[in-house]
Amino acid sequence: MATTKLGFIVQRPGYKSENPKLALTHAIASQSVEIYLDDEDEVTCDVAFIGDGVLNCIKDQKAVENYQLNSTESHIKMALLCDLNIFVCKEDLDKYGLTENDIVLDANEMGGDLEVKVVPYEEITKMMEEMKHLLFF
Amino acid sequence: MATTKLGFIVQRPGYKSENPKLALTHAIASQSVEIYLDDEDEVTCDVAFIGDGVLNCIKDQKAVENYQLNSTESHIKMALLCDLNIFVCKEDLDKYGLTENDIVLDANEMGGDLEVKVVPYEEITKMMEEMKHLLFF
Amino acid sequence: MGKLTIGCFASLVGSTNLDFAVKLAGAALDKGHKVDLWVSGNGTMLSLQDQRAFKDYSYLEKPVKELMEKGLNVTACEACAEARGYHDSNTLEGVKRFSMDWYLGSTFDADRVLHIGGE
Amino acid sequence: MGKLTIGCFASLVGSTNLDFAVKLAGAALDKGHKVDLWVSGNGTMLSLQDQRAFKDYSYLEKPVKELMEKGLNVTACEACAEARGYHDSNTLEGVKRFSMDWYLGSTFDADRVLHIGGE
Amino acid sequence: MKLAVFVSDYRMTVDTLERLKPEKMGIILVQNGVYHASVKEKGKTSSILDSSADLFALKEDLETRGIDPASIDSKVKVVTFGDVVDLIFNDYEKTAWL
Amino acid sequence: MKLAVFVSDYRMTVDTLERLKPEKMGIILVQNGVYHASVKEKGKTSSILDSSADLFALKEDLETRGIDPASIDSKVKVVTFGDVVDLIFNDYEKTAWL
Repeated sequence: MATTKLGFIVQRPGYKSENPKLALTHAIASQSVEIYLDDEDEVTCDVAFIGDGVLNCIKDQKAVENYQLNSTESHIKMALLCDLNIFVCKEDLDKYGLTENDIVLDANEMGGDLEVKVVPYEEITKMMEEMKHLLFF
Repeated sequence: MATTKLGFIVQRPGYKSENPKLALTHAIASQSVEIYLDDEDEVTCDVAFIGDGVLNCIKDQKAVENYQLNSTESHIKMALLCDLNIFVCKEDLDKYGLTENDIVLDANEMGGDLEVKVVPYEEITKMMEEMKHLLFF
Repeated sequence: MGKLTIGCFASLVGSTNLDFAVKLAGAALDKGHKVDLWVSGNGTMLSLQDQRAFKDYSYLEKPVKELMEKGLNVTACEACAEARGYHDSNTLEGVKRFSMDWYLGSTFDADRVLHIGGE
Repeated sequence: MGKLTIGCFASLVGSTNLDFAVKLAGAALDKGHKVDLWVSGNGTMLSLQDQRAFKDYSYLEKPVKELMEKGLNVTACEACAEARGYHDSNTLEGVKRFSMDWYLGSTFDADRVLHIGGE
Repeated sequence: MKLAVFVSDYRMTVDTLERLKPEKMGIILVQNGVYHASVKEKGKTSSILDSSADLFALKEDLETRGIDPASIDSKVKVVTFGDVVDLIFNDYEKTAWL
Repeated sequence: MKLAVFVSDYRMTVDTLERLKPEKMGIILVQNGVYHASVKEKGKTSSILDSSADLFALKEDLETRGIDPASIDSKVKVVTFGDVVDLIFNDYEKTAWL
């Protein structure tokens, strides 16, 4: 039994390119990766939003209403439902004057338990050290 | 008889996106636009390189050798052969320490007469004022 | 009422460049303007038929068809399309394919041109 | 000898992102490494068959075919492809299509992963 | 010249905007450009808001990003796609998408 | 961690590079990132060249842009695609494409 840990780092705002959304959909795909692996092997994904990437986390995104497109917000909630670790850099939120009130924090209304972790950048550095591979978006 | 003047402004370096190249190929297409117009009507295109866009003009681009792709340099020469006005912002060349020695200046070897015009930004502003429509790349 | 020519070059499905162009075209048609839409570069992906609708991706085939019924004129750059493997046989019905000079021709009598380049 | 998994997401024909991925894959194969190439987002345009070769556009169909003969494993994101109108029936021969979990599966035993995201 | 400039990015990679000096200018913030109307960095608003141009931001693109149109900087007028069409045709002669 | 960072743009829209503090870092300049190795603005070289990381630039991408590999800053080593493969496998453990 082995585990390969992947760290997804989202450093840009959403909607300009698909990448922030694809970061989340790919991370969520870790839920079904076992079809390609031996029994008990697994791939886990942690996701961190840093820099302008934290703008992806602002809540109440009306992307379906305006562009008939699932919002990045909904993908973050889906990732929480799948029990993925979602980190948001505290220094970057501070830089923008954003608080936990302004961002997606949980998927409670969908029955999720896990919450977004607002952490100092140092913790995200630590996460990056622990991962086997890094994927920057 | 009427003329519509278009100003193409290239403000980014090439190869990352197709846009600087497409600016030139679209401008060159003014040579055959008459099939869509009445007799003696025409569309003319001036092209200006400003900001980081001047990096497109550096000569000896080996894009065919390395990527089997026509270079932006070859498109600039083609535009000169078609007698298009090509402006390059002098202040921006100066900023990069580039001189007329470093950039594509003419298409003499292909039989072209026209030369690239290295001009102060003010002249490019004047060109923009004179055009009916502007297309920024 | 005037004529608006929109050119859309940069195009990322999932970005909103093509979405923006299509929505602006719709708003202009609603106000009685004539609209030409030229797609070049990666923008030509708008012209491929039979795109599947997922909520995770921009799905413009339907709105474009509806706008073409209202008079929207859509033309794709033929070379840009061919280079990507988009041929006459798999082009969305109603979308035309011409050389780049078509775009310039469209600007000739356009009152306004919005060229969406960028990156 | 190791295994390299390359993921290419941003992809502009005429940019050099996909070109870069393909050339790096070739260099790694030449050195005896195993290479998986995952294309997602607009990168899936690599998977469409019958792209026409022009000197003005990146033409990767030929080099990709040659590298697949040397063992390159190319898989396109199925949903990203379908959303763009790229279906099983018009996929370049030899290119596989799977869900996103394939990419993660490929990283499991990869010695190195190069994820080309960007914009 | 009367110029409507579209700004679609938050981090701009070109310096064209500050070099354009038309007689009349409108800046229309769209896509990720709308962050200029709402986001402060270290308490400071975007330098675009210091421009003497008329400023607009697209309602649909604000909402898509979770930004309440009522909350943005008072210098910026919220507009719809229909308003953008009117701006282009009635208030300006040329456009620039940077 | 030993990290190979790929820089593919000249105007970077992210501040990640300066925040990465791995034990060992290599910066591989590719695509428009190669301008960092050659272009000076107002006489000043790119701040990337001040980094303590090992610096590399891809030969093919220099040449494509008309830059003579022999002319670039002496801090930067010119590499081929094959060299990049070796760097990834032999000198670093993880990669980051910014």
